[in-house]
Amino acid sequence: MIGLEHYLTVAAMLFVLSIAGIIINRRNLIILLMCIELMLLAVNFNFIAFSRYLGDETGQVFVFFILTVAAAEAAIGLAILVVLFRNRRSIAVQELNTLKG
Amino acid sequence: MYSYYLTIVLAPLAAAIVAGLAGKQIGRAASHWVTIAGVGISCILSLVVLKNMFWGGAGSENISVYTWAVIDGLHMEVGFLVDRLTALMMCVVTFVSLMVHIYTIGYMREDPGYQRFFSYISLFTFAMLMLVMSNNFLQLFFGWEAVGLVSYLLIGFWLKKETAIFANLKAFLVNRVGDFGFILGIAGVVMFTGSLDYATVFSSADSIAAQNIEVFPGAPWNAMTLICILLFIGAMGKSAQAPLHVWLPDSMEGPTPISALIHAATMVTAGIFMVARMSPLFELSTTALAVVIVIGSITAFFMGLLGIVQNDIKRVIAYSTLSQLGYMTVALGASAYSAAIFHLMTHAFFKALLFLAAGSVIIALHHEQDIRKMGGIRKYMPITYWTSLVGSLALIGFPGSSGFFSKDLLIEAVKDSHWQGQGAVYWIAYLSVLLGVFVTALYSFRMFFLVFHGKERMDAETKTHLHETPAVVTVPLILLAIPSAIIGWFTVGPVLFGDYFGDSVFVVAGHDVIGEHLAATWHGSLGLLTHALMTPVFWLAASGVFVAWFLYLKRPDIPETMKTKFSGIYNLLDRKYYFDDLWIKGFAAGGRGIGQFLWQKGDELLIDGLMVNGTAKAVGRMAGVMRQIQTGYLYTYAFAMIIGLTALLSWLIWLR
Amino acid sequence: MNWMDYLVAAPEIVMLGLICAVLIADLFIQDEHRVRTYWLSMLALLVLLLVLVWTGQSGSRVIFSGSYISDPLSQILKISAVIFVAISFQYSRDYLRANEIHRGEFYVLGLIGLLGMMIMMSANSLLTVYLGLETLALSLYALVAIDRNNVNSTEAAMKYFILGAIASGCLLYGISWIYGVTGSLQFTEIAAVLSADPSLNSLPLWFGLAFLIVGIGFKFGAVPFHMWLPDVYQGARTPVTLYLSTAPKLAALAMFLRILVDGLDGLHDTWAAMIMVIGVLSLLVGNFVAIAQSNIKRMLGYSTIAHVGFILLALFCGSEEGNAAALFYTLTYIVAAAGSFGIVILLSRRGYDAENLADFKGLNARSPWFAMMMMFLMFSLAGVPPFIGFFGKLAVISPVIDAGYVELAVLMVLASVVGAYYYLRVIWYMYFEEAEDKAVLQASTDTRVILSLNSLAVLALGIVPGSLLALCVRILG
Amino acid sequence: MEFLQHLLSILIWLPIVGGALLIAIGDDNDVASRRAGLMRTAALAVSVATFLVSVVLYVGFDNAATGMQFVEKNAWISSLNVFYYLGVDGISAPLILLTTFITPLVVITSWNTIKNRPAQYFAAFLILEGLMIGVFAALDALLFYVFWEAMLIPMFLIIGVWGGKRRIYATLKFFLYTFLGSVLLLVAFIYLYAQTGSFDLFGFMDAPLTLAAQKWIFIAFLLAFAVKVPMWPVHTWLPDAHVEAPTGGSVILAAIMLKMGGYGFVRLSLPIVPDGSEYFAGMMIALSLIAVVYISFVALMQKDMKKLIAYSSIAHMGFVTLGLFILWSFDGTSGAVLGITGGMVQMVSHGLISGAMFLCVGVLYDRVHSREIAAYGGVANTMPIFAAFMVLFSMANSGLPGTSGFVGEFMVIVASFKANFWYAFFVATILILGAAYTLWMVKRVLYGEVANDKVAAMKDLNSREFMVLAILAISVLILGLWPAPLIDLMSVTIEQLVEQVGRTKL
Repeated sequence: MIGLEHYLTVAAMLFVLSIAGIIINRRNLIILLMCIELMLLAVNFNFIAFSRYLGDETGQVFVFFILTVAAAEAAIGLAILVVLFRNRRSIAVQELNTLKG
Repeated sequence: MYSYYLTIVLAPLAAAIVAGLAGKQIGRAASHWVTIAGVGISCILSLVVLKNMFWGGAGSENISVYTWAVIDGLHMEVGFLVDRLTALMMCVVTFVSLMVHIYTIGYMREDPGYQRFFSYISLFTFAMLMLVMSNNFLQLFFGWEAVGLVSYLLIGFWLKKETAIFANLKAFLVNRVGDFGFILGIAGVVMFTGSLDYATVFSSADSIAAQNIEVFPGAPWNAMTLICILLFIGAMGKSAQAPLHVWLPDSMEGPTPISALIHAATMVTAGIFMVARMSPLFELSTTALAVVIVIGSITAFFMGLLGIVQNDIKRVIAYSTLSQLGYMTVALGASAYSAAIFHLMTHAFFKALLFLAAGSVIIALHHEQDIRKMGGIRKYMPITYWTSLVGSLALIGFPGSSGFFSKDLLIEAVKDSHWQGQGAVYWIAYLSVLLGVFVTALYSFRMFFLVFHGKERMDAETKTHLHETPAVVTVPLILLAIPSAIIGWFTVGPVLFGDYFGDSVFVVAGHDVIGEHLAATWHGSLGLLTHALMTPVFWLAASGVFVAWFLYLKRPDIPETMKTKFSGIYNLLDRKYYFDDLWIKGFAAGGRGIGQFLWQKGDELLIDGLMVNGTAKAVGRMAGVMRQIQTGYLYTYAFAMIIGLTALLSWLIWLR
Repeated sequence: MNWMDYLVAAPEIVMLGLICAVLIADLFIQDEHRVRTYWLSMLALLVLLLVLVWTGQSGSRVIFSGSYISDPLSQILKISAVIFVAISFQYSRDYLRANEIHRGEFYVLGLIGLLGMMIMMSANSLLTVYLGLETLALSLYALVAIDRNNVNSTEAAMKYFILGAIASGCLLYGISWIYGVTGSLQFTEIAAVLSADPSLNSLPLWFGLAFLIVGIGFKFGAVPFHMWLPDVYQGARTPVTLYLSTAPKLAALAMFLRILVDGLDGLHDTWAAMIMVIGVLSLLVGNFVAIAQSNIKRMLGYSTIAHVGFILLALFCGSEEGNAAALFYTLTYIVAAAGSFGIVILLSRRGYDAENLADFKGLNARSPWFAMMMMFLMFSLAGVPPFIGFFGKLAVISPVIDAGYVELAVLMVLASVVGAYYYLRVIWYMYFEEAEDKAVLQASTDTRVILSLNSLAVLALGIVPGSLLALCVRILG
Repeated sequence: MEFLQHLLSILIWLPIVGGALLIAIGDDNDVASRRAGLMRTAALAVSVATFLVSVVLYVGFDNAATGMQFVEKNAWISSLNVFYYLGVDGISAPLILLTTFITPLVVITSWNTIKNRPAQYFAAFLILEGLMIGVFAALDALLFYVFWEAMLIPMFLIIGVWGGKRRIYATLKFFLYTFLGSVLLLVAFIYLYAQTGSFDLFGFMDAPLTLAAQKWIFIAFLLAFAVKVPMWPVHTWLPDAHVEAPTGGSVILAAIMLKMGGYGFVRLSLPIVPDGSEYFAGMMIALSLIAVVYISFVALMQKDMKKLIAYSSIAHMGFVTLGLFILWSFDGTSGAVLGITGGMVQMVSHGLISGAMFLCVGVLYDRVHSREIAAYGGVANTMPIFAAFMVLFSMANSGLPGTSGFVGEFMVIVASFKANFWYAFFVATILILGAAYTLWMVKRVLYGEVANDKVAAMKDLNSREFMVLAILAISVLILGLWPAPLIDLMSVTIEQLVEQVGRTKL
């Protein structure tokens, strides 16, 4: 029987995975964006699991909001990515360090 | 009399201010007249005061002028205590000062600082009067320091002269060493009596003597002993007692009138006066008196010896002054205060006379001071010759001269002062004063012969216009010669045996050698005179003169050979027992060394370098390190966030 | 749910309408008349201000089934936010015009950001907080990148975006846990549940709490979630930095007060410890690293971190005067921050950003007045009396000592001594050094006036700090 | 009388407003210009007006009255229970008078020697004056602290803008050093506020405190005040600040700012934490004696006149702290009163003397533009009048009776002898060392042959310099010959203080 804790575990794994992706990946910003999406998915997983468990819909409503915001976020993220690429001709993370110290 | 006293004190001050501030405007003549007038007035009034005391039988007066400050219970006032002791001092001071004023007109004629000089010496007179007329310790200290200040200014009067400005700094600092003790003594007095006023303090003297103070834990000292010794340290500074004597010879760099007034007649005797004034305190501490007597004898004998090897005419006299001050101190130590003061008075006259005479010679030789370049001046400068003969005879105590009476009785007093016991102290004192007589005679007449007799060693050019000095110089000489010659004869009786001082000096019964021993054998001046030939004093003096004559007129080669033979001793004397080296190379240089060390190593290196700027540097370096964390890489940033998160989580899970 | 409720939310609703109006109007304005957009948005802000004052009431009203609250706190926060947004628009106008980035978007995004802040300030449920937060964040990302052709700006924007996304991800994750444990998103309910059942006050909830704190800390820019801040402050064009460093701090404060104080007050002793550590770290890192900076925007960025440390240390006490102090401190801080960035903008000219400390050399010779203004601001930031910054410090330290943390208070003041150094360095450059370029500053009259008023406020408020402090105490007392 | 009720406020705000006006008048680096002239005159007028007001204060001050006079108390920050609370007693009145007396002299000295931004310069001094008076008059801890800190700002600028070569190092050091000292004062105040619920100083004085608390508070106070005094070993900012500051700055610094420390001890440390002070009294005495002896030796070796005088200031301030902290070494009170009175007198007199000494150096500096002793020699030949003044002040500095320098030192020495022979012994060494370093400098600077052409070319004092030095000389002499008025001014307050400190708070 698959209970709440299993869902939470999966969500946590997804979350950690996304974070790991962000930290480890040094080549491509796109991957970062994907990782962020993954993170949000993990959160959604949590919410739905809880909402189901609690028998309360607010959680699922929340998920819809998250999805919309995520879309907007992705849009902005890609926009910034584009201008960045226009300016630097590269989207490599390890080259993104003119501002430091 | 109150108005008298005020006038006596303020007249010179006013004169000094006028001459000092308006000197340029009113001109040279005006400024010497105004100062002479000022001092003249106070001299006359002082004589009046003395007369009233002496013949008018006026008692002592204790007047408060104004309250300086009151801090709960401790009254600090400015006021006068005029008794017979004071009156005598006032006359001596003002008279000598007046003479010096007049003499200065001639001596300083060409000097650009003419007005300044007059204002200084008037100021000095004021300060000295404040000192002697004070009725409390505060004002005493004021006068004490003020005379020091003026002496500082006057020694350095020719401020372009390197030796002079060295000498005046030295004089001031050495005096400060004395004052250091002195002010502590005063503080002690306040501690034990809660007052600065003589009357109050003296009245509670016994209570002080009854108490102890633990300067070193576990070793209680008698409070009176401590206080008296501290006060005496002050006296040692002012009255140039060994080892604080080193400033006096150098102070001869000042103009001669100053040497006469300040460094012979008046200021240097302030210490003697002070101790006599404090007799009610000193009398209660035999230990202190023993210290006094020892220091005095050392000064009296050994400083005299130094006079023999000096070649600067003024320095010879300076050393003789040291030795004479030693005599007075010994007398103080022997509780023969009146004898000390009496010798102080006579010494004031004949020593001033000698200095002025020397000055006269110096002018005549165009500021040549080396006695080896003199000789045979007698026939050129008769007045100076005779007056300085009088002075020298008085100095060696030639029977009948003022010096004879004072010194003879002083030695007698020391001889009979058995209360110290027959111990070392007694013999040190007695022998040193006795042998001192021979030494005195030797160096005085060595100088006298070398200057006035023998072959003329000055160069021809000087000789051509070598002549007697003008009246402004010679008149004071004569006026001083008279008392130097005769004053002893008249005053010795009343002053020493007529109980002149009365209650102004206090002697514990059993200490009073004069009152108890000498008085018994006293048959008047004539009697003393007739006995003169029987005393060793006379013969010692005579032999001294003879030796001087033999060595420096008859066989001048002998001293030279001796110099080489006993070079060791000679150097010891020549280097003044290495006291100067002790002070200059020892303490002065040592102090500078300490200063340098504390500054460079303490302040600059340790405190500032290490602690202050070190901290600043550390902060800066830390900042530099910390900013390295901000690498600029996104993954570092994210990583930091995650580290933070995990830290929080782990704290929650394990530590909470 | 009646129409009166909408009235309570009038500010946000009106704001939304106005934004759309400005946005549309802006479409029809040619670039050379772009300044009209400025005036329009100023007008919009004015209207908004009026609405806020009109709808202001003493009590607190909760509407929209408990997800929106309007109370004095939200009132004061919103009003000040509006004012500071207006000020930053004002300072920015000439600069933007001079640097050919004078686009309508700047104002529109600014206004949207403001809307986001207002929502956060009125949030009464975690959902509302999240929405407000994202509204603000997304517009800020865009604002930072507003100068498309500027390498630094875009890099800053990228960093800001990624890290911001991570932060909001963490926040959401935390929210999900809180929701899971308490079964609710509304602060009042959460609080009620917690007080009803103390057994909930346990690891799962704390787990969520930690994630929430990451989100809040990021918004504040507190160590170790501060890494974005210096880069963004430096990379963004100065007007954006100005905008970034003022009003959003209020929003962050609101977020803290709403979530941790209104909602999770039951967990106070749990989050207090975390906040204290974070606060102390921010204090130290901010002050120390600022010393090593040569770029004034970056330096001010680090100084912000240090000030955030102060704010957090006031909040960690959990006492009413602590919260009041935090509010007071935030206000005093952003007054000074607005002024100093205003001066930085003033120093910049066409095609040249006065970003380096060295650009302040000899300012006293170039413009004694503004040099003095900058001096006031710097001393205020350094917390030297009689400037308002000092009273901020005072207000913060006294609850800390009340709470019995004297050592902490000592640490705070010592850190502020370290901090004083880099503020003094600005004054030193302005007054003790020779100017490299003697060019006189030119600025439009209104900028001069407002900037002067802003800077003088630092002094005036310092001489009579009573009323402002009393206000803060009354609101949170 | 309305005017009298706000006398202190007038004293504080008149110069501050005046300073603001000067800034409003604006600058003109051409000293000859009309505007510069107007500005100078305004500055002088304001400072003199302030002095006159303070004279009213002196006349209206009642020596016999215990407690505060000219009290003003209005709510300032109600929510923190802070008051705008002013008042003077026998301890603050003399220092206020000193402040108002020195400032006009400073204005006159800098009349046209300041070529760069004179308006800001004078404004800084006027504002500084107001703030310093505020420190002496404040009876509310927070108000006190505000003035105390704000005071740093003008001084920071004075040293930094118009100072010498290493001015930036010096002024930053000055600011951070003193700032570091005073922040802990703030913590202590807030702690006391937490205890008493207000910042009222008298509330602090009445508050019962445990010994532990008192110790900590004392240490906090100590850091603040010891840095200002300054006491060894936190004195190293002073020489740098003095050396680099412009003449006027050095004068104010030495004459008044250093007194803040001593004032702080008297006004705060002793009455608020009597037991703490007693606990640390031994250490304080030791530090004071170190200050006197150690620093005097250091002063001896200085090559820079200003540095020498700065060090001598530290040494002389040692008397102040000693006078204050021997308080517990007596069975009776008499010594205590004597000591504190001595300390206070020393503060005032040192204000005049060190100020005068710095002015003398300033006179030399204006002519030769060097502070090195070695750059001079035989100045007395070319500047006799100046030499007379300098010798006078040097004598005063080495504590010659008849000058104000002697009064305080004498009292402290006498009092400390009562306390312990060795205190007196060490502190009295200043007689020797003080004379040594001062007069050695005098010898090297004033006496001897004219050292070089620069010295040969020196002109004697101009009328303005003469006036300033003469005024100071006269006041030094008057205080020395008749200190009674000054002492009567404070005796009642001090007796009260001693009585209050005697009571333990445990």
